[in-house]
Amino acid sequence: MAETFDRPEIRTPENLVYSKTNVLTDNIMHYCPGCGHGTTHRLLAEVIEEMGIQSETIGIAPVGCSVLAYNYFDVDMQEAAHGRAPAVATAVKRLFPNKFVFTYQGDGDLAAIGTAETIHACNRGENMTIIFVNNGIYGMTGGQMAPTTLPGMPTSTSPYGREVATMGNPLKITELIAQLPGTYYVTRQSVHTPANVRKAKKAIRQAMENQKLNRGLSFVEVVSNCNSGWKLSPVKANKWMEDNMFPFYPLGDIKVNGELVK
Amino acid sequence: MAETFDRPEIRTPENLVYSKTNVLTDNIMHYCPGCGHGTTHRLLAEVIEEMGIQSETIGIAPVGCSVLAYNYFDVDMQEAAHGRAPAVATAVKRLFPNKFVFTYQGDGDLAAIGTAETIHACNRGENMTIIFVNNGIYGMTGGQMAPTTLPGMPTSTSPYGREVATMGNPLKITELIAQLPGTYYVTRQSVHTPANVRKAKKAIRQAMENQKLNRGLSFVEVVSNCNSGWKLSPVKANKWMEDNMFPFYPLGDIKVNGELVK
Amino acid sequence: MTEEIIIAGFGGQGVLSMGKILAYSGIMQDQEVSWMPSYGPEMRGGTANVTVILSDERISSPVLNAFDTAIILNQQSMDKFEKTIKPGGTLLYDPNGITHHPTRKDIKIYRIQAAEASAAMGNTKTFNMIVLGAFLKIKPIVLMENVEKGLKKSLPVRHHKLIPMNMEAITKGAEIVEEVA
Amino acid sequence: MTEEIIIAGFGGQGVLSMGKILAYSGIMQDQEVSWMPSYGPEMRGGTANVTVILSDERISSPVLNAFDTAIILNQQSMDKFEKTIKPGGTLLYDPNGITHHPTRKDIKIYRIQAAEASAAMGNTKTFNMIVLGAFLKIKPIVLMENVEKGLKKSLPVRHHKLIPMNMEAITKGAEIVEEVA
Amino acid sequence: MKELKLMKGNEAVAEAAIRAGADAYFGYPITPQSEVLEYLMAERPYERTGMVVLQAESEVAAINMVYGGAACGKKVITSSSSPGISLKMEGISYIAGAELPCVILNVVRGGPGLGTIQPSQSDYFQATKGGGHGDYRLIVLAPASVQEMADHVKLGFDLAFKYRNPVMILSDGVIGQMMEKVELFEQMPRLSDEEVAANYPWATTGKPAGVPHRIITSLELDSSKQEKHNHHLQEKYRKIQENETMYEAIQTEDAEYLIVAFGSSARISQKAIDMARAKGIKVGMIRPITLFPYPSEIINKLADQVKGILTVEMNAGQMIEDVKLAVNGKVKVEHFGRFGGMIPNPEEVVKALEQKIIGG
Amino acid sequence: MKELKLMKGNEAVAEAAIRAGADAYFGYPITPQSEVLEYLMAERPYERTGMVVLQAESEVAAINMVYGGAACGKKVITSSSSPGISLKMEGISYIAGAELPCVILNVVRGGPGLGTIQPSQSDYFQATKGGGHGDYRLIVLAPASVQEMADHVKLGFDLAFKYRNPVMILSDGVIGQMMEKVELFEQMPRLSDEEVAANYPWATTGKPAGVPHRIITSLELDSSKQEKHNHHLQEKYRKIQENETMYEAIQTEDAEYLIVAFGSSARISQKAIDMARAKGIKVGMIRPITLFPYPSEIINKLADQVKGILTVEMNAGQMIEDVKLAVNGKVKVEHFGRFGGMIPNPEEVVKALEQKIIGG
Amino acid sequence: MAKVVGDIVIDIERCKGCEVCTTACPQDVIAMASEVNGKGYHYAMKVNGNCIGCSNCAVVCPDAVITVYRAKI
Amino acid sequence: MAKVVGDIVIDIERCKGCEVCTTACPQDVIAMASEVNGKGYHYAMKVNGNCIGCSNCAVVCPDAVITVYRAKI
Ligand SMILES: Cc1ncc(C[n+]2csc(CCOP(=O)(O)OP(=O)(O)O)c2C)c(N)n1
Ligand SMILES: Cc1ncc(C[n+]2csc(CCOP(=O)(O)OP(=O)(O)O)c2C)c(N)n1
Ligand code: SF4
Ligand code: SF4
Ligand code: SF4
Ligand code: SF4
Ligand code: SF4
Ligand code: SF4
Ligand SMILES: [Mg+2]
Ligand SMILES: [Mg+2]
Repeated sequence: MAETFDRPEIRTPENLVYSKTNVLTDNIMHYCPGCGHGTTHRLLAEVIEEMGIQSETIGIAPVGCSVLAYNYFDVDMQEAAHGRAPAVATAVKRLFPNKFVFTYQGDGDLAAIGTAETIHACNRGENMTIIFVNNGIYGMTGGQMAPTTLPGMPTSTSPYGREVATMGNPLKITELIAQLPGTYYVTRQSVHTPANVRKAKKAIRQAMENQKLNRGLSFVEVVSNCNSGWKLSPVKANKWMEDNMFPFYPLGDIKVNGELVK
Repeated sequence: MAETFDRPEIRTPENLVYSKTNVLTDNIMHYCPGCGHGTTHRLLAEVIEEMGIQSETIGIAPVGCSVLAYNYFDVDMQEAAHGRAPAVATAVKRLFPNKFVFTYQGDGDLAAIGTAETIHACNRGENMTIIFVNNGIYGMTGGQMAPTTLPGMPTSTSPYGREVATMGNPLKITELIAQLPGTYYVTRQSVHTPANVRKAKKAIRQAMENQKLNRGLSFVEVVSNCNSGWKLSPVKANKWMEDNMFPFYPLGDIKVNGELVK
Repeated sequence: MTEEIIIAGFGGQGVLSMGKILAYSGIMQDQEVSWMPSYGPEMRGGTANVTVILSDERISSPVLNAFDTAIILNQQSMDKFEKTIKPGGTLLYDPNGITHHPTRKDIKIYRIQAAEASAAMGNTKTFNMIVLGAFLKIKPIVLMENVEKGLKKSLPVRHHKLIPMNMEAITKGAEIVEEVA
Repeated sequence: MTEEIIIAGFGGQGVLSMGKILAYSGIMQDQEVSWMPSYGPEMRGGTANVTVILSDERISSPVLNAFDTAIILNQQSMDKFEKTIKPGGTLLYDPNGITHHPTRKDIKIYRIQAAEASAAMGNTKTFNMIVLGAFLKIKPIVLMENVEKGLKKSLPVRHHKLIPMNMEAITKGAEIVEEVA
Repeated sequence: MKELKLMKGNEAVAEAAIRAGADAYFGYPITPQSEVLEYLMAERPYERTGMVVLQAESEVAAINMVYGGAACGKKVITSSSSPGISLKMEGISYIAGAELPCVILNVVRGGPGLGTIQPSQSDYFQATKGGGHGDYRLIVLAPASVQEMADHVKLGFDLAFKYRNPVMILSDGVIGQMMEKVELFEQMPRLSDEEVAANYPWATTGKPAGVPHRIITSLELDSSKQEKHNHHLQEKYRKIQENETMYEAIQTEDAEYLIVAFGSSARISQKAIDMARAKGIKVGMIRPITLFPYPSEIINKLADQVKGILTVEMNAGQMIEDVKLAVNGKVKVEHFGRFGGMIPNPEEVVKALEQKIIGG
Repeated sequence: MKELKLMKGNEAVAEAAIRAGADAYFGYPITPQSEVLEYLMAERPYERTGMVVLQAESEVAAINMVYGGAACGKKVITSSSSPGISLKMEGISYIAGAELPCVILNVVRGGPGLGTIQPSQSDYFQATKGGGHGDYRLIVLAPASVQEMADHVKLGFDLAFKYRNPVMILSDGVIGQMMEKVELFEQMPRLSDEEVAANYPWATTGKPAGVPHRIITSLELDSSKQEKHNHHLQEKYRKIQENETMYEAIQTEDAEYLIVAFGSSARISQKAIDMARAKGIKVGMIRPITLFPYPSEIINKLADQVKGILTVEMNAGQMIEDVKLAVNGKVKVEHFGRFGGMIPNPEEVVKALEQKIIGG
Repeated sequence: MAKVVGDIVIDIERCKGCEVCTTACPQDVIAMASEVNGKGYHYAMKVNGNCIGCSNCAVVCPDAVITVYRAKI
Repeated sequence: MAKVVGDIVIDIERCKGCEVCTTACPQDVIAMASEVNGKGYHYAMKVNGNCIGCSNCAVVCPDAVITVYRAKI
């Protein structure tokens, strides 16, 4: 047997500094190895646990790779039609104003087919949280071009790279919805390094806390890899993301306390 | 017989300074007396006549009071489904890149049900013209609240006035789409005084000229009265518009030559 | 008793609410009623009309193409509805703005100068009540007390103060209606 | 002649393209062919499989639940497909990662250490061609020249330079396949 | 005494929704049904009962709001007219797939496309056969009066929750726009959140500690499970057919001919029957009140008694298929229809009966 | 010699569209048909023929792009799968109402709702009865092989333009995803703008001086005109029924039993027929190639010959209604189906035949 | 200096009596008739001869009712 | 000054071998096994005893595979 390097002696409850939150079920997530969806799920689940709102939270899963999010979050969950999670969540929140309601959506779901629902839920200032995982591609269906695909970036429906002249520009939907008076907190994060994960978690926490205070809509974009769609290993994908996605989708707060940053 | 005040002697072709353009058909428009739709139709038709592009223009009518626009413009016309004119026009322009293509849409059509189609056509920078008549109400269906209805403004579906907390803020879709790199020219006009009419016509002319130069999308908002929906006489409605609509929807260019103004 | 009525004129003449008051009056005397308007953009600027039926029995079709009475308030409506009156039926019209007067010989025809009278009363809003008064004079299918009750039911409470004026207009209409043929 | 084959393994093992080359080879010798993959998210991470039929006659159903041959490349697929082989049929599998070996007595069973061999060849991309070689050794349903033609057809021109390496892998597979039962 | 009002069909639906204790209405304006939303907004139901009323950005948003609200175990209703209902097809299929209770009103206008705003019954197929994708069924109610417009809201909610199935009220411009007197049922209390949670353990009301979380979805990637789910749905539809079929039989005892008509066509046909009987033609009518489940049994039975059947529809011939399927060749079945917003008149119906059935 | 290729059904559609001289494809990704758009994008058809290919922001946008392109007299095609097709219902109704030619591919997956991505035929009703609102019909083609996937694109465009009517190709995940060899027809030239203008004077190609402007609309506020338009549509549908019905008759000459099945169910049933015949059961098959118009006549005729009819469908029983309507009670009709993404196997079909028809 | 005079022709049957032209005219040339046209509208009419042909009335008229002439005399 | 030591527990069967944790660890504690787990992934394993319990590996792990302990000794 190989050496184990284990220190069973320190594995005591007092010394425990990190373990899987119970707000995630034990189901193994179907995401590809290294996919940011898993990390983002974890963070949101941890926030729900830490706020003690597991029984008061209702989540809305989209159509996209995270369609099965309902199998992983151990809170009551609804699976919405493609793009319609903000409309679904609007009803949930209006009918249960004291519950915590979130949608979890991909870039195709939120910024292509769901554009109208996104903009209008934001504009009405629904008092809920939107978690928006922007991986610049349609992961679920096999890597087609998304509204957020970068110029020149190859996908299965832009095999020679996104051609802006015919396919349009990548859509910075997050900057757009930040313009709406209904949004209270709008931020862009990532989850590929420990530091970014910790920041992203704070942002998600803020977004959920805002609901308690009836502040309006909080919107957390997570720029994330789709290593399968990008056809890179997870580690290379994260590097590519830093080099290519972040210059176009810069990380940081965009709107805080209802005021545009800067 | 009453005095006529006619000067038949000066009614000669050389002295003619204004007459109905032939790009409008002889059909009497079904619009309510004093409605800005008629004026806006006239201006667009005059521009088409002046540019000599009647046989090269294809127009898309919306669903809204201007649904029958196809009976008034003497150019080839299509009637689109509610909100979908930008998608319809996209196809027309892609298939006839040398034709002049416009959509003519109301605020419900363009900024409620058609939000996604509007944003994405603008984002793709389709080389066409959108004429957007913002009267803050659903005229056609009897005066319901529109996305652009002002706070506190009564409509048949906000009989006690638009309540921002539950119905959301008026949506400045024009400012939003001006943020998109695909839009080249974005302006807000009105047609209730001679001076405004003349400016609005220039704007429409500019918007159509841009197509010739393949500049991307030109967007002309016309803030207009819906005197029936507002339950005011046309003249009072125009006054109300100046006092209430213009402060919220200020007239003027928003984006010129692809650059945001200011 | 069944009375099948069409009321037709310009949008804004109060055609629909006149029908509604009639229907409510019917209810007040325990009749079956139906009120079926034309609707949609054709109402804007163009004509508006409403089919009102009062009956002692269950009303089958609320949509009719032949009427006991037509109340006609503009030329377009004359063109459209004169021919739909059942033989022996009744036509009541306001001649103001009418260029082609009715020509049928097999019906009873009445005139009401309601526009004129309402102008004289200093309130054009009474126009439709004057017409209603004229109709009820010719065909007293509902009792006046039920009309008053109907008015109460159909007007929002904040407008109940207008009821006396409306009743007055009804009386006026009954006075000035003239038989033509 | 009709041969009904299921090829099943992990996504990424080249299951689908192996089936495609087989199908193209069939076309090269004028046979009817069909290739029906599993599809959708189940392919991601999970298993992938493809049903390939080569026949001298028109193929009726492209979807089968019993096969002449199963080529099995992971445990999940073994669990799922061992039982679908027709009595007297053939099972070919790579034992790498297999924890429950096949137990059926009414079929012929072959093993191919393809993962090992492809690693030895220094190119894990040859894995599926080694398996194909093994299969064709057991069931020479297509001529080698047609396989080469099939490869040419199924690979984009820019990859034609890889054909010799692939043919080598096929030969290798034919060499090292072992009969188990 | 119950309250007697003169109301439009659309208004009756709105008032009935409040009184039935509905928790929410989500909708988008369209003629000829905008009065539903307008009435609700004027009534401030939030103050009357706590009911939420929201004008959505589109019909697509509205139906997905219905999904979200219904998934919470709440009583939710929406309304629209034909083109708007077409836009809801995906959402309706989701609601059926996820087995959510709700009421959807379609005040049908003439099609196809933008068509006309005048009354029609040309969405019969869409309502009864599933305009959306997949094997699903709506329970379809066909009111023929303003009274039934109100009553079917309550009935609709009852059936929707009994079977966890969407209910469509298939009305039309006549019934939606006409006023009749209506006896309104008394205000029913809205369920409290606690009652909802207790009554509908399947609903996402917030996972109580110690019980598994609730999932509302229509997705099942494993086909064999999805097939099982489909079998369950089919079994449910069978039960609905067994238990919930409703119709009105009018003068069928001695009928030699039969008219089958629903909604406003049935109103008109009733007048036609009076006229035909006055001429000595012994004709009766079956007025289906539920279009799914369809009253096939009674029609099949009457097919043994009558010499011919005429369907009267404001469409080009849709329900006739269900009548033919019920009759299974026993007797001649013909269709008389006006469409594109045209309304048949009783005289025409009698003539059609004489020409197509009696003479034909 | 024609070109022989091994292709997926979805790819065959894409390649056939290019070769048929299509002017544009507009679509949105969805499994199991995303290969149509992917293949087109990879092929750069703009360079091959000038064909425009655009990934739309949604299925709703895509179908309305189809409307716009078709209204220009251009050959336009779109594709999707069940939930996406439901979203297109309003647009399809508009296209039918405005009488525009186009081809719409539905690669059906199991429903309702998000359902499963596996193959199904549960959108039969939606395709044939009108999932959208109003009295309209699509011409519906049911390919049963990759070859037919390609051929039906061309056929679809021909019929679409012949009748100015939308054509739906009702396929499923099996036919879309499988590869078979396919003989591709040769490249046809795209029409020039001038040819389009000359061939389709109804199209909005830019109003030539001196002729009235062209209007493409589905709106007609005057009900009597709208009814006239509807009569015109019905007359067109009647003509289509008269002239365009297509089916394949397989071993029907001596058949004592009949299977009716389309698309991949027909493929599977054919194997079942071989197996049944091997057992001495004389069974034949009608495979409808057009689902609207439906081959009712031949089925009605065969009903005189056979002892029973089994429909085999990957749904809970939809086409069976059209078979029953065709048979009109002459002979027993039963349904065998697998659904929710499950595919029947030939053995099951034989068993169903034996139990439901022969034994039953 | 030549004097500029104008004249307008109002297509009475197309006029909807919206009065927008009356507020636009710098010369107060237009007022509404007490009679109605075939559509029931009090139509616009000239009430003086002061027209200078500036077209203001015509450019604000939603229904393209007014034709304008101008001449230097 | 007390020394901080850490330990991690890797749930091998949940690990997908994405290697994200290896790049996150400041102590190079983690590397990928040459064996695969039941899902066919080369899973993460500890290759030294230098763990300081900083949790970096755990917080970047998409699959919540890693449990972290830390103690002052
Ligand atoms: C109406 C409809 N259209 C299309 C699809 C197919 N579809 C499923 S997921 C998806 C896009 C997913 O992309 P994204 O939202 O970016 O999520 P990701 O998978 O990248 O996380 C699409 C187009 C669908 N299920 N329903
Ligand atoms: C799918 C659909 N939904 C709703 C309608 C009903 N409808 C017709 S026009 C309209 C709104 C018109 O308002 P706007 O676009 O502001 O135009 P306006 O009449 O004010 O010029 C609506 C909701 C419709 N025809 N189709
Ligand atoms: S396909 Fe992309 S987004 Fe989806 S699970 Fe895999 S890596 Fe993540
Ligand atoms: S309703 Fe309003 S928008 Fe429509 S024509 Fe009248 S004034 Fe104009
Ligand atoms: S042209 Fe000028 S001056 Fe003459 S009537 Fe018109 S607005 Fe008045
Ligand atoms: S602006 Fe035109 S329509 Fe209005 S009153 Fe003047 S002439 Fe008549
Ligand atoms: S806890 Fe820190 S030191 Fe320990 S293995 Fe994880 S990253 Fe490395
Ligand atoms: S990050 Fe998690 S899943 Fe990835 S290799 Fe490390 S332990 Fe395994
Ligand atoms: Mg994505
Ligand atoms: Mg408007």
